[in-house]
Amino acid sequence: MSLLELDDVSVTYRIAAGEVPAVRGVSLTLDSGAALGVAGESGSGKSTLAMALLRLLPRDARVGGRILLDGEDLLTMKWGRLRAVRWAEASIVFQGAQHGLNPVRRIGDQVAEPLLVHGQAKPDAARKRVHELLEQVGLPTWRARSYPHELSGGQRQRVMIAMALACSPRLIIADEPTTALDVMVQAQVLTLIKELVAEQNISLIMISHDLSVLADVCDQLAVMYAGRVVEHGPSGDVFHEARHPYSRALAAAFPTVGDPASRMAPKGLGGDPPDPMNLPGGCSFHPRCPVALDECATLDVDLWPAGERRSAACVHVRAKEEAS
Amino acid sequence: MTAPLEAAEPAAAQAAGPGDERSAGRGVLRYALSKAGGALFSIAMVLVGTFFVFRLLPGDPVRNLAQGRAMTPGQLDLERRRLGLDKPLFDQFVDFVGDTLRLDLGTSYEYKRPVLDLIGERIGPTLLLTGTGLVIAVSLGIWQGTRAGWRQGSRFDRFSTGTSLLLWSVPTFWLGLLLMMVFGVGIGPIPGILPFRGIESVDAPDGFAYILDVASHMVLPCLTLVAVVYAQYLLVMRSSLVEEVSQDYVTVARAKGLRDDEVRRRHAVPNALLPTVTLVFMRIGFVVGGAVTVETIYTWPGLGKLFYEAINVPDFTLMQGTFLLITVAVIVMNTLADVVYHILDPRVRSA
Amino acid sequence: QDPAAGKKIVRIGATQAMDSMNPFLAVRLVSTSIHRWMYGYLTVPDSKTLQPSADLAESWKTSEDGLTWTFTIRTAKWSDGKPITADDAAWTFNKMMTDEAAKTANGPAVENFESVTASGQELTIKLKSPQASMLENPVPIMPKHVWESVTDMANYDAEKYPAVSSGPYIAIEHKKDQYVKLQANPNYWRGAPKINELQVIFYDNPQAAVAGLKKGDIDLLGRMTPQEFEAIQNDPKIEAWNTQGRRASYLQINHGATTTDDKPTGDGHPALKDPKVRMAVHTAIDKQKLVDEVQNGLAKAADGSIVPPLYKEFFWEATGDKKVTYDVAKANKILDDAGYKKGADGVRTMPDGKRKLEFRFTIHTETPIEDKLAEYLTAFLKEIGITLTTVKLDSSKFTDETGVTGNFDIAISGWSVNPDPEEIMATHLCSRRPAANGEGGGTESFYCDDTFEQLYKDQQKELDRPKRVELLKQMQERLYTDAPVIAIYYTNDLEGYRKDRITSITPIPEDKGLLYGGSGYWPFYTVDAKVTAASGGGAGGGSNTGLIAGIVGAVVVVGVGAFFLTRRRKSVADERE
Amino acid sequence: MTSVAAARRRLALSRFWTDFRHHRAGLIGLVVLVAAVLLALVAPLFISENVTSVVAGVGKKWAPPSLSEPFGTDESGRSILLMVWWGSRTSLLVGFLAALLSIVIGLVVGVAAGHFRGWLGGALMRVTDWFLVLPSLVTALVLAAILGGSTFTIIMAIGITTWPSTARLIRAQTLSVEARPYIERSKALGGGHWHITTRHVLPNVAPLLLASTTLEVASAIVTESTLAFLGASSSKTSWGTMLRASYDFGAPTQGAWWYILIPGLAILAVVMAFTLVGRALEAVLNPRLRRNA
Amino acid sequence: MTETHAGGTPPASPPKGVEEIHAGGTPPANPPKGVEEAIPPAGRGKRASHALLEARDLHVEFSSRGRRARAVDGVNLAIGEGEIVALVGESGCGKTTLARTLLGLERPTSGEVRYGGAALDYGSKALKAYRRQVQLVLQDPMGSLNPRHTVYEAVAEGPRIHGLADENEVVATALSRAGLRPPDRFFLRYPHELSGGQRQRVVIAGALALDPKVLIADEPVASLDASVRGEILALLLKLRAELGLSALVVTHDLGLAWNIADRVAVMYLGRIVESGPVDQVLTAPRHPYTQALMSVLPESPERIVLTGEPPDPTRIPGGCRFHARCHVLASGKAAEAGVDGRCRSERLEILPAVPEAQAACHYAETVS
Ligand SMILES: Nc1ncnc2c1ncn2[C@@H]1O[C@H](COP(=O)(O)OP(=O)(O)OP(=O)(O)O)[C@@H](O)[C@H]1O
Ligand SMILES: Nc1ncnc2c1ncn2[C@@H]1O[C@H](COP(=O)(O)OP(=O)(O)OP(=O)(O)O)[C@@H](O)[C@H]1O
Ligand SMILES: [Mg+2]
Ligand SMILES: [Mg+2]
Ligand code: NI
Repeated sequence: MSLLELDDVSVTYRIAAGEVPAVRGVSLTLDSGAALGVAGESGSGKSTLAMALLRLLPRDARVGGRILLDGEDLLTMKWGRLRAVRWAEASIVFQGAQHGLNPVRRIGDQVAEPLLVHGQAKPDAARKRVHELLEQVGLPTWRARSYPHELSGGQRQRVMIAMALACSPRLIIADEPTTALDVMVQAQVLTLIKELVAEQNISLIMISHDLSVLADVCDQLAVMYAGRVVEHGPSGDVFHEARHPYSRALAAAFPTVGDPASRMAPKGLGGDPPDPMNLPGGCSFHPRCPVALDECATLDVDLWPAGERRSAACVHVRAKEEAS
Repeated sequence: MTAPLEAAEPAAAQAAGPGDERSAGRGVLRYALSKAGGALFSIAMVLVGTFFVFRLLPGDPVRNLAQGRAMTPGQLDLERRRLGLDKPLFDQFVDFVGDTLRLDLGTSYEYKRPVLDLIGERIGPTLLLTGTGLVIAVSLGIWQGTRAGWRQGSRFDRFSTGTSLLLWSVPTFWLGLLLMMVFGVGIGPIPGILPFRGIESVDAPDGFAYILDVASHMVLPCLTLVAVVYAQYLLVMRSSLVEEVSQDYVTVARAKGLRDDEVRRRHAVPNALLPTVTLVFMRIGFVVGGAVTVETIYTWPGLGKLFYEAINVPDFTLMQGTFLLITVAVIVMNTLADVVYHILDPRVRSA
Repeated sequence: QDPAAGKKIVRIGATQAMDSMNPFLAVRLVSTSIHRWMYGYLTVPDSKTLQPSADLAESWKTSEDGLTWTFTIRTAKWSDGKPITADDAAWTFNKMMTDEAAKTANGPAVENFESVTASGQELTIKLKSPQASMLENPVPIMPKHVWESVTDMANYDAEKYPAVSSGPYIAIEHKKDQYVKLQANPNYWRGAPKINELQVIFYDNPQAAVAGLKKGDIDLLGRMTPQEFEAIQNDPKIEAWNTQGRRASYLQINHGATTTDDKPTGDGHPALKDPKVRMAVHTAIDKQKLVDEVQNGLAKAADGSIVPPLYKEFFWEATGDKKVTYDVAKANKILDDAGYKKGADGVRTMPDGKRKLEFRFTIHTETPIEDKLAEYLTAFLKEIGITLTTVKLDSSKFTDETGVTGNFDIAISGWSVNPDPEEIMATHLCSRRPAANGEGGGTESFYCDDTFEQLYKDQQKELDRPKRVELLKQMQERLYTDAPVIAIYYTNDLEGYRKDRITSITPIPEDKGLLYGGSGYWPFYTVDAKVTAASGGGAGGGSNTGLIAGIVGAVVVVGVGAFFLTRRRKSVADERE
Repeated sequence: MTSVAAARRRLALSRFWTDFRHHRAGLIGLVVLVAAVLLALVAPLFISENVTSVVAGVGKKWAPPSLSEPFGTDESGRSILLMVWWGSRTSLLVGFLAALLSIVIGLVVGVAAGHFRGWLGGALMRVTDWFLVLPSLVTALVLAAILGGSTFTIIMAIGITTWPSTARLIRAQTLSVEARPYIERSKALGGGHWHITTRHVLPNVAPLLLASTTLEVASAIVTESTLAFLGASSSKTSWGTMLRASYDFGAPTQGAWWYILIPGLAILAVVMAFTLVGRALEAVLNPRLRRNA
Repeated sequence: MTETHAGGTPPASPPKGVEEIHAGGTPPANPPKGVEEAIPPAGRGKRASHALLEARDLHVEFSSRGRRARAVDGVNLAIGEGEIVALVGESGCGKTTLARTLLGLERPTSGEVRYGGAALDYGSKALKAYRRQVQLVLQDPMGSLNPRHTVYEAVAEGPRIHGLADENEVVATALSRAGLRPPDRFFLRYPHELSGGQRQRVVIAGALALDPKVLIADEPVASLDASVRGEILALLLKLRAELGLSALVVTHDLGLAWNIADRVAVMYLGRIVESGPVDQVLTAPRHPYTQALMSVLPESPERIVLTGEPPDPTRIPGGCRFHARCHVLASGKAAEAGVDGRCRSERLEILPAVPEAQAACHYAETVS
């Protein structure tokens, strides 16, 4: 049985200017121990989706659909139960690690907090566990007494990961854990995540706009565009031979160093990202799509099987599959 | 009254190693010393400023002091010599600084007594009034500000923001007059039930009853002071909390499974308190201004009233003395607030 | 337990606080009043005639040349039981003559003293020059045995209780800015007062004082403004006391200010040097209207000079031709005749055509009544082609410009007159003008008139009272006709006391006299009051203590309740995202 | 390209207005404010200084509000309504001028202290800090007492005691503006001190300044009335002097509540209006706050 | 020569020959004024003729909290006419500082910046004139645009400062060159009404409005979405082709260097540790630091994760500045080659500004 199942999840923000459909009907499943990568450009709804998983969205957001964790619907769950689920079963590493830590409390206390809150340890044991966790993420134990500002960005991100691991959850959601980090540090953090997932049989949802990073860490990839998943499949396949033109453009944006094809030929996607409040009709990607057909302007394509364990939302895919 | 709020800017600091604890401690000390230096400089400026401003007084200072009473030339001379006005300006300045440093603030012409004594007598009631007022205002303001900021946009929030804006716009003295009219004098059929003059009844009873007596005298002045002052604290606390609530670590705390009130109590409020507490101290000058008005209206025998009397007589030595004292107290409070903030906030502590 | 229970207590409100308990230093009215109730003087004004009568001095005589005065001091006791002797009085005067600091309050009173000696109960004062007002000496006699040890008079606050005194009351407590408590002096030579305690309660805020009187926090309040008086006038529990006052309000005209060396000083308008202009100004002022509008009718228009009608003996009033009556046409005519032509704008110019008749009117800041007065005067003078603009100065600047530098045209002035008018007359002497270096002063008009000087000297020496009174009246007449000052009205003494508390009180003078505003202790010596009931009938906060305690309790209960309520609510409904 | 500039300005204004309209409280404040200012401006067309005169055209004394005298009369029978109307001129004038003085000093010092780092900025900051800690009301009282209480002095006293907070604010804003990359870009384009302060810093500081000016006017009006009440001002009829007079002439004991209430409410209304507008402006113009709104 | 990629969308594969043409240093179509008069100093003939903008032995120090931070610690770097040089390195190694110093926004502690063969004059007039020739593009396009200025004003700012005539014309041209066409459609827009890519184009247009010779771009695409990056990079290439613009692109992304640069310089702790033509350096990195940088690219087979604290410019280690984190030294390969002692103690020379591939590494020197 899959650990997490998203069924037609949608999120709409209601703001003064109107409604913002940030996530529009996302269905995904995640097996336990598996790693799912969610890619997409800025504003495509990745973070919103992640926050929706633990019902952490602000009050002006309306969530629809079902989010099943072990068969339990998180969206209708009692508050007490939800609090118990939060962190103990699913924890989250946020986008900017800088701000995810309380600036005026010591690292150790913050890492220990979920342990104490969920009654998983007495203060003494918690302190030991904190040291363990810090070592696990490669930080010296005396760092427990430091304040967040005394750490570098990479170290802070590691603290966040240690914190996420504290209650030995079965699912970790990592929202852009490496953006804004230096290349070298980024590599360190990614290696760490990869190791942890492999060793501890933790399921992972990792969000990034860097497809190459996701392809490296995750088994499965989902590419989002304008609040929808437009392509889903095993990471290697999606990265190297994407079926949706958007995924293709995204993948091409990361050149392979040494590949003469990309030398002096940067590739990108023309046009502007969609305005979520004013989405184009039909396939929302069609104004930027290099291979758009006339019907794209009116036809809203759903995910369509696109090969083994793969799906993509594009008329071309559909045409091809139907042809075969 | 409506200085826009300035949040403290956290200083980014990079530090490494466990040895930082100690160096942080030294950092605080160094900071405190440098702040104390700054405060001394400010106090020096106040001294210089006071000296020259009070020398700007039109006319002959001795006659100013005499306030038009006829004085024999002998008395005038005596007075002049006593005030050292026969010396050159620079010597006068040196004397003035020396005297002030020796806490000799001169003799009040009106009361014929050393200004310092007068201040000593009045400082107690003022501390009692402003202290109580401040404690109430701060706790009320912070409590209400917390509730309002936590549930931003709720009815409670709109209500308290509205009230505090209203109170913010009310001139202290007017509010005092109204309260006095309604609760002290009584209006129409409502009898005035609260005393509105002084700190105690003339035939004050002893023991616990005395405390009650003083407390009852304090109700109206305190209410006035609190009403005007607490609005600020509420607004500061509210906006500071709103600022904190939008921070990611609050979301993280929720994600950790903390209860709503735990998130507030453990994370948001302590962090929001830091700038608020500093501002509380920074606004001491404002409270002092309020005290002058309130004490005047309710005949509260404090420093504010003394100052008001000095202004109205005018008794320039007394005015100068009280002004010096109030200013220095405010400077010291500000400096303390700065240093305390530095001790409390780890972000700036090691910087 | 209410400590006031069973006692006769009278509480007097004062809108000033004590400046000092040391009579050598105290100058505020409230302080001198309290000192009058505490200490004996050589003489006091008689309660009926206001003429000097025996106090500590039982009797007195003077030498032929009027230079030596011998007082016999009454055999009585200080409140601590020590006998009062002439030595006490001699010490008091000698202290003032030798210690500059001790001169602060009453320096001028000993200015003319050559020497003061004592033997037993005999006090001998030798004067430098004869002085008819010798019996009006304002110096309280202090107990030598207590005060001898004071070395630094300037800094002595005399806050020792119970104070050793010889008057009807003994100060037993003084809370700065709050109150002074005075106890009846059982050793007082006239016998102890009828009440047990006299309390003076200080209000900063006159409104609060009036409210206190209405509420019953105080029993008597003096020195009210017309508006305050109106507020209590119709209160059934309050006796509104409206009698002639001690005060004369007048305009000071800069008729050519000079210094003691007769050099002109200041920038006064030259037109005012002309007595005709002064007369015209005088004629153009509708004093009755001022009384009605500015003083709400609670004053008497002045047809005399600077001594108010309260002092019947000295009061002088113009009659017949001399009397200046309000007459705009006449005022205009005076000016027309004198060559002050009206310009096109209706404003007159000097006969030489150079300067317009535009005068400044100098008043104090923060005195609303003067503001009002200024408006009326401006309107009056406009009728006769004179422009008046108001200049407001704070008190120290005011004194400087109207008393020393002479930088004014017309200024407001006023004086509370003592039973003996010598001092107020003296403020118009040549010698009171400032010296060339700007020192000294104390003139009320920059007046320097030979006739006036001579009259003053004469009255000083004149020990025959009726003759002296005549001389003083002549001086007033001189001031009236020469018009260096123009009296506008004599304000009434406005007081109020609670009928339900004070059962009897005798004013001074006994016929329509003053209470708090009067000189001497008479009213407060004679005052009688109801006994304070054990429950504390209506006085002060003590009575409210129970009520307050109740309120405080209720507030606490409500607070705690609210706290728990919100707690409960919180634990139920803390859930949110 | 004046047309472009004009179009831009129009655009900015309309954008601002759209934003501002969302703040109902601010809008109400603006209406009150505009009404108050207009009334004060047109006052001389209908009434004259005579309404404050005790000689000319006075009615019954202490008349309670009635149809003919909607706000009653004072101790001299003057109409409270007309006095409040006329007094608004002084109150608003003092408020505006004091705020202007304070803002001008604050702006110059703040921008200079923020723009020029080094000793000049440091010295300016020290002076500002020093002024900042002075208890403003107390200092203003002393200044007014020493220099005399003319309208001019009151304006000076308020201006001198309130500029430092403006300077701090402006400096903080200047610093934050100067830390933005577009300043770097502007420097790289060859812009000098003048260009950067006038083209980038000032326009960015201006909205904040506008908001803070409105708040400053509010506080100046309150301070003026407080000074007047405490007897440090001898200026012409203003709301503060009216309240002082109501107190002097015993309105509380006369039971003339209207005499106390009306000028006080006038102060309250105008100050509140200024405060609301100021806060709305702040919310609209200061993105930092907007984020929270 | 520019026909092929003037069309807007980049061609699928690079036209052969582009590289040769530009790397070879064809004389630009319109040489900057004064370049010809400036006589290159003797002894550096080749280098000087190649270099349009040059850093010579540049040092920049800051004092932060009582310590001296040597942010740039001896850099020789030359940018030839029409050449695109990429400067890569990890965070805090001094890239931005170097870029700012080249623009004259920071004064070097020692060494000099030379433009067109003459040392940079820091007089305000001369600096202003210099800034017409060399322009800056920053990482964060939102931040580099004043939110209160319209696109028109943002672009017109430079021309206004320099008092150029025909402002409207200049702005329109610059915008269309930057790919915002038709330009007048954008005139009245505010930055927040533009997408990230458009904003960066506006910034570039602002620089182009002054008709510069050199563009210094500090992480020009780091804050942009992956899909937009290619567009901006293509624009840089196009501008080079059309206008002969030289560029220094500061980046931490080796893929970007591979995408557009002719030459790459790898910087570590204030110094350039390796430099040379992109295809040489990135296909066969010689310096261990470059190797480590390459290894963290997702595609690379084996990952070398550097240990140790990130470099701190206030504490530059002796010997080779990289030795504390060097995996070659740590793994013992350096010892094998017998250079470990030198690595630890012997300072390396500052690399000269030559176009050829070179690396400042004792090990690389001995091995090759
Ligand atoms: N609190 C909010 N209120 C209104 N709209 C919001 C809110 N948070 C996000 N949005 C909108 O929802 C959409 C999706 O935002 P989201 O943060 O999920 O994007 P993202 O994919 O995480 O982008 P990024 O890569 O920049 O993090 C965006 O258009 C954003 O403007
Ligand atoms: N104004 C300054 N004052 C003090 N130190 C500075 C200053 N500017 C830069 N530094 C320091 O100089 C070093 C180099 O900074 P620089 O910004 O040039 O690095 P960078 O390579 O651009 O890094 P990034 O990739 O993070 O932008 C850093 O350690 C930085 O802390
Ligand atoms: Mg996101
Ligand atoms: Mg950088
Ligand atoms: Ni080309």
